[in-house]
Amino acid sequence: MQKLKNSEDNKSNDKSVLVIGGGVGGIRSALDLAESRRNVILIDKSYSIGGLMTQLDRTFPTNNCDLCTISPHLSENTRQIHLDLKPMTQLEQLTGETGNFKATLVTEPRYIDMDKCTACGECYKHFPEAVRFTPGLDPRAPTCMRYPQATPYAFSIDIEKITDITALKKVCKADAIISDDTQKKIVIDVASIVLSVGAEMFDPSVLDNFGSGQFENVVTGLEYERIMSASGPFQGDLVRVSDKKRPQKVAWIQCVGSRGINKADVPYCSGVCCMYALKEAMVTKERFAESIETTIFYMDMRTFGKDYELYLNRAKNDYGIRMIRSRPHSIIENSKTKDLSITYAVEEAALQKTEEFDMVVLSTGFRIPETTIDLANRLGIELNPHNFAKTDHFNPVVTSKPGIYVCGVVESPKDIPETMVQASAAASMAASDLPAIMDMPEDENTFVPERDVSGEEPKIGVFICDCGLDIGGVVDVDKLVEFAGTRTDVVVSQAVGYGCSSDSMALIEASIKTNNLNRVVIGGCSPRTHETKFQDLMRRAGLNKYLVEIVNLRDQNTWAHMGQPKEALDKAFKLLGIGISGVRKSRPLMDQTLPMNQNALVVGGGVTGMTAALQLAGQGVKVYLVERAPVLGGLAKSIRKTIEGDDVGPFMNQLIDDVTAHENIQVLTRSIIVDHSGIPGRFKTGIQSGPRMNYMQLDHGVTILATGALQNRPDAYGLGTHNSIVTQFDLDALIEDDPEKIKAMNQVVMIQCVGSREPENPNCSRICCQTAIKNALRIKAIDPDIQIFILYRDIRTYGFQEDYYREARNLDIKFIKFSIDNKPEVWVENDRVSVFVDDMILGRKIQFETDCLALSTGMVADDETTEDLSMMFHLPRTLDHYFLEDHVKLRPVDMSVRGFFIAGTTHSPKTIRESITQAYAAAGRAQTLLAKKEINLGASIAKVDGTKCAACLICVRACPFSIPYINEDGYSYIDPAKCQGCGVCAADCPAKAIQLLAFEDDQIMAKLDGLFGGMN
Amino acid sequence: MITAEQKPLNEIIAYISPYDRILLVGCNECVTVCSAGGRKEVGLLASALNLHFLKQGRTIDIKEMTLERQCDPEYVEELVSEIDRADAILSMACGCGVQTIAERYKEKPVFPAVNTKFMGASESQGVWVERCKGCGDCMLGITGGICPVARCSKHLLNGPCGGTSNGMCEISPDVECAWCLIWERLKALGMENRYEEIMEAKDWRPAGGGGPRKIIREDLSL
Amino acid sequence: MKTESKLEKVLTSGALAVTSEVGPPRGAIPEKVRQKATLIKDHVDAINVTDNQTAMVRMSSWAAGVIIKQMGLDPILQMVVRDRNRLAMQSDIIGAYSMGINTMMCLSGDHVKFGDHPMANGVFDLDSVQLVQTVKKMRDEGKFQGGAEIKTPPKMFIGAAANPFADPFELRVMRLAKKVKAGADFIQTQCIFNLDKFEKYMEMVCDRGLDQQVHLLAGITPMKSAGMARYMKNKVPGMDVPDEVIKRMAGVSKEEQPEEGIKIAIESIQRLKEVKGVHGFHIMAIEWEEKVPQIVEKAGLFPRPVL
Amino acid sequence: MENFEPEIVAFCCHYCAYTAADMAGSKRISYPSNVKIIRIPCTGKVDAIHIMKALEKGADGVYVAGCLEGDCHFKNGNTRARHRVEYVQKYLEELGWEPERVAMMNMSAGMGEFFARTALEFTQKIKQLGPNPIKHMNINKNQKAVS
Amino acid sequence: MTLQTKFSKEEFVILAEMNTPKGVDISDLVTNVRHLKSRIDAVVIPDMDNGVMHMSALAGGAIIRQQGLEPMIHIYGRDRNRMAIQGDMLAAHVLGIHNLLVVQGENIAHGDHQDAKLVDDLGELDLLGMVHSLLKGTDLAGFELKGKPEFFTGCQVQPIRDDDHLEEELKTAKAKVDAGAQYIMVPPVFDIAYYTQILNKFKSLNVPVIATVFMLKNVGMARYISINDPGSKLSEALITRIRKAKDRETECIHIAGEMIKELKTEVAGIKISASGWEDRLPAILDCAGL
Repeated sequence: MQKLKNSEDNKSNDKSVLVIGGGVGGIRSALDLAESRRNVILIDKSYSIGGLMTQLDRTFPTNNCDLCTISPHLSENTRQIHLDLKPMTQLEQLTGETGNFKATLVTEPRYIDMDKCTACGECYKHFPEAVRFTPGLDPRAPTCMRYPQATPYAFSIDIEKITDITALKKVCKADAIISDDTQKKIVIDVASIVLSVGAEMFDPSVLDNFGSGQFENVVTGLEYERIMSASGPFQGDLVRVSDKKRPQKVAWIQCVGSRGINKADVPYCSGVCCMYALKEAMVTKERFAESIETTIFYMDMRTFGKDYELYLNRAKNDYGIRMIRSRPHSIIENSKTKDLSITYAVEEAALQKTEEFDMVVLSTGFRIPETTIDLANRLGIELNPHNFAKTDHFNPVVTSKPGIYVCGVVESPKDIPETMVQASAAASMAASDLPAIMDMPEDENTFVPERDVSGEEPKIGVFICDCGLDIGGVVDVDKLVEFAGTRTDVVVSQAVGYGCSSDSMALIEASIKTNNLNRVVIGGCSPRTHETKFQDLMRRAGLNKYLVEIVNLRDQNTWAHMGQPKEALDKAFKLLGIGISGVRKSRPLMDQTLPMNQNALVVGGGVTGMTAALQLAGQGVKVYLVERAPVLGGLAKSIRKTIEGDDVGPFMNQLIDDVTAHENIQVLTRSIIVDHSGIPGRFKTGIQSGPRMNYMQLDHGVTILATGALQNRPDAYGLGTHNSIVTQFDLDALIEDDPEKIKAMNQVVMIQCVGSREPENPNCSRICCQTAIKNALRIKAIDPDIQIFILYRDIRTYGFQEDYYREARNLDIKFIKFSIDNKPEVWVENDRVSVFVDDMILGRKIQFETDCLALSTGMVADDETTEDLSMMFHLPRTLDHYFLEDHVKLRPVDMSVRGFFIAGTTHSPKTIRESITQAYAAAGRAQTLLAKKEINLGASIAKVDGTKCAACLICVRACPFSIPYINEDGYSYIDPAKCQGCGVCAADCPAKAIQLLAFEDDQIMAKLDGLFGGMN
Repeated sequence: MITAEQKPLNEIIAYISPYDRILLVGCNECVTVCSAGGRKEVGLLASALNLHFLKQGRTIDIKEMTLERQCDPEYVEELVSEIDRADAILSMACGCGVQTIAERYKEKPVFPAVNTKFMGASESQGVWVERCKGCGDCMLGITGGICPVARCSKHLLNGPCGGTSNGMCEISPDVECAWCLIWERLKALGMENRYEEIMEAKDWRPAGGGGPRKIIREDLSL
Repeated sequence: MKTESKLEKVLTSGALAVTSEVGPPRGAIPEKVRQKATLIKDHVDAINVTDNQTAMVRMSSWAAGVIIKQMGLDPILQMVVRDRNRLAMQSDIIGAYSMGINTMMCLSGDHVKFGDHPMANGVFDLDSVQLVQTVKKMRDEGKFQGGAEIKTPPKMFIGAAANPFADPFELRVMRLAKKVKAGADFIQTQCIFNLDKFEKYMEMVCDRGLDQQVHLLAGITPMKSAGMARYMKNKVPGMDVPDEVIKRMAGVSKEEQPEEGIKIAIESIQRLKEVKGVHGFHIMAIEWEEKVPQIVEKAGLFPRPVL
Repeated sequence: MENFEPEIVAFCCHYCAYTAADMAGSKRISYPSNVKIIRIPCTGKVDAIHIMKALEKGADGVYVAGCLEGDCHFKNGNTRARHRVEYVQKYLEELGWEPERVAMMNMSAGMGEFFARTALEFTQKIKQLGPNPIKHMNINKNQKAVS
Repeated sequence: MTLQTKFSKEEFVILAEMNTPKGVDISDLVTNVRHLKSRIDAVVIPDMDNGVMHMSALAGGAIIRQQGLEPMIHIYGRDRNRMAIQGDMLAAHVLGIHNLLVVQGENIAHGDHQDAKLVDDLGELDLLGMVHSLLKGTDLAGFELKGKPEFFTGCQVQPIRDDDHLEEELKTAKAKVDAGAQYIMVPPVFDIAYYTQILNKFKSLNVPVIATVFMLKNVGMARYISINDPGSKLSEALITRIRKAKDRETECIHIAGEMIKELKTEVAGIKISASGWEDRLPAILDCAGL
């Protein structure tokens, strides 16, 4: 069983980074640090890590649990050397200062030896009340058993509840019970700290109007997730708590406990509830019944993230989810039926309406618990008025105390992608308190030597995951096991639960050893995500990692055919047949490696690109910063102030100075990228620069894309026809440069969503609401008598921006809602600008004669540039021409081509602060690659059999990379270090003298045989 | 190299239909290089024949083999172990290979699976062009390295006919006029005057006009 | 005088010679030959008899030539190297000469691809230059190409073709020189439409003194329509029809186009008469033989000298 | 033939089509289970022989799915694959088989819906064409092997 | 045949610009030259182009000569004084480099040695005068040379900003011709009609005019030029054409090829500047039908 190192044998005196909190953010930070070969200690007060996300059922946009996709990117080797996980551990005291902290950690007794426990469940069976590991029963428990939530995969004993310790010891076959386990206290040296403790979800039972905790069928969003989850209380069946019947009418009430002024309310917006409500409503219809009526009561629909608006449109148009803009006051339960009635105001008709629902979900937001406030005190960091960590205005992961960084919800309410970005950013910042990455020594290999299996008859072991219900819920895993067992050469066939969980992995490893297996088939999810993990397993078991075949039973079978279990089962048989037959022909192979180029190319010299460049340069990385404009600065140069009131100019000037002066950064302005080649870790990019377009080629190992976006200037509302009609960008400058002109105004009108959330540009520009409010507040500061009207569709002041929204309303700035079907009209007559809008509440058209019409136009992607670059770099883009990251939730900074990272507004619209965060994150992610001294090219390369080769030159001509040549012996030679492994030559070779390793013809034929029963 | 091209499948099928066990023999020389009869094409043809006969409800046994060179008896000898198990031999080699096999295994019918085309060179990937007619009396030395016998549609030896336009032959705008090429080359070499010498009527005996040709190297013969 | 050829006589006299041609029929119809020959008999000095023109099978040229000879006219035997090897060609030459044919043209011939037997094997045992050489050797040395002696050698007046317009242009004069060197007594050129280019060609011919060594008959073809002009330009290999000519043809109504074509032919002859080195005209009125007299007359080449 | 469920082999490149298939799964987009994917690094690796052998072994239809034209991870593997598929189609035509039994498709990694749609369309097409003409032979052969 | 004779015979001359390496690895340069050997008439070697330090043009020229092609090297006064330049010129002659192009040294503010000291001892006209003097057998100080060098020397026109600037450049060019420039190299323009107009003006100076064909590589580069060099008349249509193309690189090669085709009848020669993409020059020439 793979074990994480205990601190006792953590011999290194090297400074570590302490990550507090093992939720997704903490895990991401820890993994980033470990992957860039920094020592990291991850502590969590719970007995296993995973945090809040593990309680969610499915997440946007693919509506599946993706947490498991985090793990495979870290090889076991790295994990063992650099990552030290301490569950049930808390920070007691912190002394010292950045670079030289001394942290006192206290680990509570587990009463279980984690090295021995196999999580067999015997203890739980006999002493259920005493075991803190309770999968699948408590609806509130984090019970998703997928890695790494169930890390470490071991039980924990609540000693106070145990009466007969000897009896307990007896039932434990593994002899893992430590009855005299005690609290342990250690003091460690850490250079820096990442605080990632998240927050709690608000408990609405303190409110008396919604009946939470009182009415059985009123649940919180998180409880609803648990109900729908396969590992939840009803095994993934959506039923009412009261009568276990499928609800037919479900309502969501948004902003419960948030954006309020009442006693138990918090004023800020939690930022995530709109999306999760939409997701829950959609999943309800998708998984349970199309006919279930779903209604969301909301104040503003805040789908401000990347492609979130499309999600909203999908919910409305494709799923028919009803949205009602209203804040219901209370819920009344019918005591007999347990149905729930909601009374709400109908906006258009200005009347009250009552409607009955089977279930009501309260969308609650985040709260900082007392324990976090305590922890902050112990750490010595300041909190903001809402008790979230107070952070730097231009760098949200930096706290008031040097050396302590934050990420995730403890910084401010946010969703998973933003948490992931901050986690990588915090890791990157924390690493800068350690010695530079370029000076780090090589890691040693901890794998056991490989067993030579040549000459052995195939002995195949088949292991099949049920992946919770994802596989086992659709097909009968036992039947698969039975089927596989009948195939030739299969000596072991068994089901392994979650195959990627550490106990299953240990079980497989043990089986390989005891049964002397030499080939392994894993039936589970996609090899794209899990092949590395199982290859590591093979290496630990002493087998070559190419002797394993992953059969994609989940992504390409049970997920796709969940409605047709019979067909899925038949297909599963066939797929296993393919895999077993294929693995029989597999051979041990050696990976090829090349030295890594440790330079970085940063494309775009705006605030994002400069920040990323500086961060990498600080780590000793040579950075080429390429900018097409004559000067650095980008879009941020045209912004004067942030909503927090900070001056952007001086900040930018400082940044530009730092970048220009840095010895590791070569700034290339007036430069255009013209060509690109190479492989991750060894890229070659051609640029032309200067007035005469001088050509040069840059060698680099990683690329950060920070090309930004453009100010949107759509042809709308008379923009460009009258000098009183301006964009918010223009207004921002005007306020700063000519306050007298502002003073002369009487009335200012702003229109939101101009050129955004429209069919031609369907997404939300994210920044416009806060920009409008920022400018409005500044105008009010110049002259409080100026009347300001903001015409909007939804106000999306997420997080603490809500404070400014409230302030604006307090200052009598008027907000008037309009709908997309009934947009305001703008007239210019006699040099006067008039705006007409239908006031929904008043139910009539109103007119403003305005001195300044400010259009919130937001930004649009730089289509021409992203298109050019996407073609050269072979990177995907979104429909609205932003770059598309590898995984919208879990890998928001990585691109689909390894070695490419993305940050700033070329990813999606965002504020300067958010761009900076992502810049740090990109720099951090880039370091995970740059930390390697060599790149692994894999073993899939073309190999020539000289005796068969006719030296026909067909491969020489066919190779897209011009690698093969005819050697002195008169046959084709393919340099393994250069071969990219496409296999074109192998397919074209008329003498069949070339084979692509790992995809040899006999293997492909064997797979076909396996499919068609030629060999069983 | 000798170039070849696979025969239409119908023709091949007609040849081998009467037999149940076929020995399908490729050659690792010229026909491999021109992708007509190497290991890969042998595999493809075998597969195609299987598809055909299986569709008809027949299973035939096709044994695939590829020899280093089918035009050398020693290599052809390698078939000896398989020959008894075959009713007929299908050869993917050039005519020389087919005949070498036919000569060695007189008791078995041998059929060609390719049409032997010409002596050619590869112009680019997948394109082969005729370059030599094997006339036995090479005149490339005086035609700037471009052969009018092989490359002029009329084998003209004294210059282009009147049908040349834009440097292309009258038979097709895709065929270069050999004489235009020769002329350009001679000019480039400063050998324009070569052109004016009349090339006398060619002696076609070395080209095969005198019956099947043979080369005998006394010093090498045993 | 090398031969008894009437054409040789006309040319030696210094008069501008006029020849035209008759394509033998695709069938055993001797009347057809006679008919065609009759149309032009008074207006030309000799009549080319084509040899499986455009690679289509026709009555053999020497047979048709004999028919014409029997009419008391002077045929020019065309012989292409495409269809016969050196044996057949030499035997046909002796045969033709024995039937009174004393003038011949040595040609390459259109490729079989264009004809009605594209599957035929083009022989090309000799090329046209070598055929000229062979005929000359037969006549002057009394030897067959292989070296054997000929009893009573055929005294042929030897002609060859030249296309001043095919590529490469610079090679055209050299090729002519080669044919002259091989023994050509007269040359008939491809149809001339691009007079400027032809004049340039003739300048080069004269520069090399070839006009002193060979009689060159300029090829003239009257066009029936603009469509034909375009066809010749685009489809017939080695043909140079300038756009102005097409424009001029297309500039008149369809009915007037044949007349315009004849006008152009006449004007061409009139212009080329003045060109140094042009010793006559070869009028190729393809399937339009009836217009030859009109052209000859209007071009001032009538009456033909009587020798 | 109404209940004919064709067996279809799809050679999918790792970078695009295979990922698209995963994407279809993760979005729970259903497509016919008849399609069985064999993963290859690039469609340029797919040899005409692989396609022929798949048919020979009993596939009712075979398709090769690679990246969008111009987007091949290995420059032009997908265009080469297209030529090979066309070559096999010609071969099949000569044999009197329906060339539509084999096909080339192009998609990007994100086109999960498209993957599902093409899988469905191809399956429907093969259903129209009916079983692989030699399939009954295989069954016979197997039966023979058993007896 | 030398470049000069080709011009005098009015043959269309094709020049390709190739930079020397920044370093001593000349393999790319040599490979590119070999591929082009039979297809171009001379290779133009810029010297520290864009103010970026490279191997000197003199050495580059010598390498080209070794490869059997004719070199043409840039000379300018930014980095060397009259002693150094004259010395280099004599060396050039001896190394077989007989074609010179007098250029204005690029502003080093855009280069990679921005703190270098500017020499600027001789301007363009002075350089032409210097060459003239060397040809006559005397150096700039009036001393007699032992053996006279032979050069075919031309001058360069700066990128044209607008019509006024055109007139100014025309005047300058005339002065250069008067000072001994034997040909004129005109900067790239992407609008053929407009280019023809410019070329005609320069043709009136009665020396061979060489047009420059600058290879675009993608939309970004085209956009950059259209914004920063309005005088190049790079049209929106051209940018759209590249954007719409299925294969942008091939399209760019076609564009360059077409430019050459159209310029062929207008000028005595062209210089192709592929800046780093010299390996694509054969394809460009194919497209130009050369």
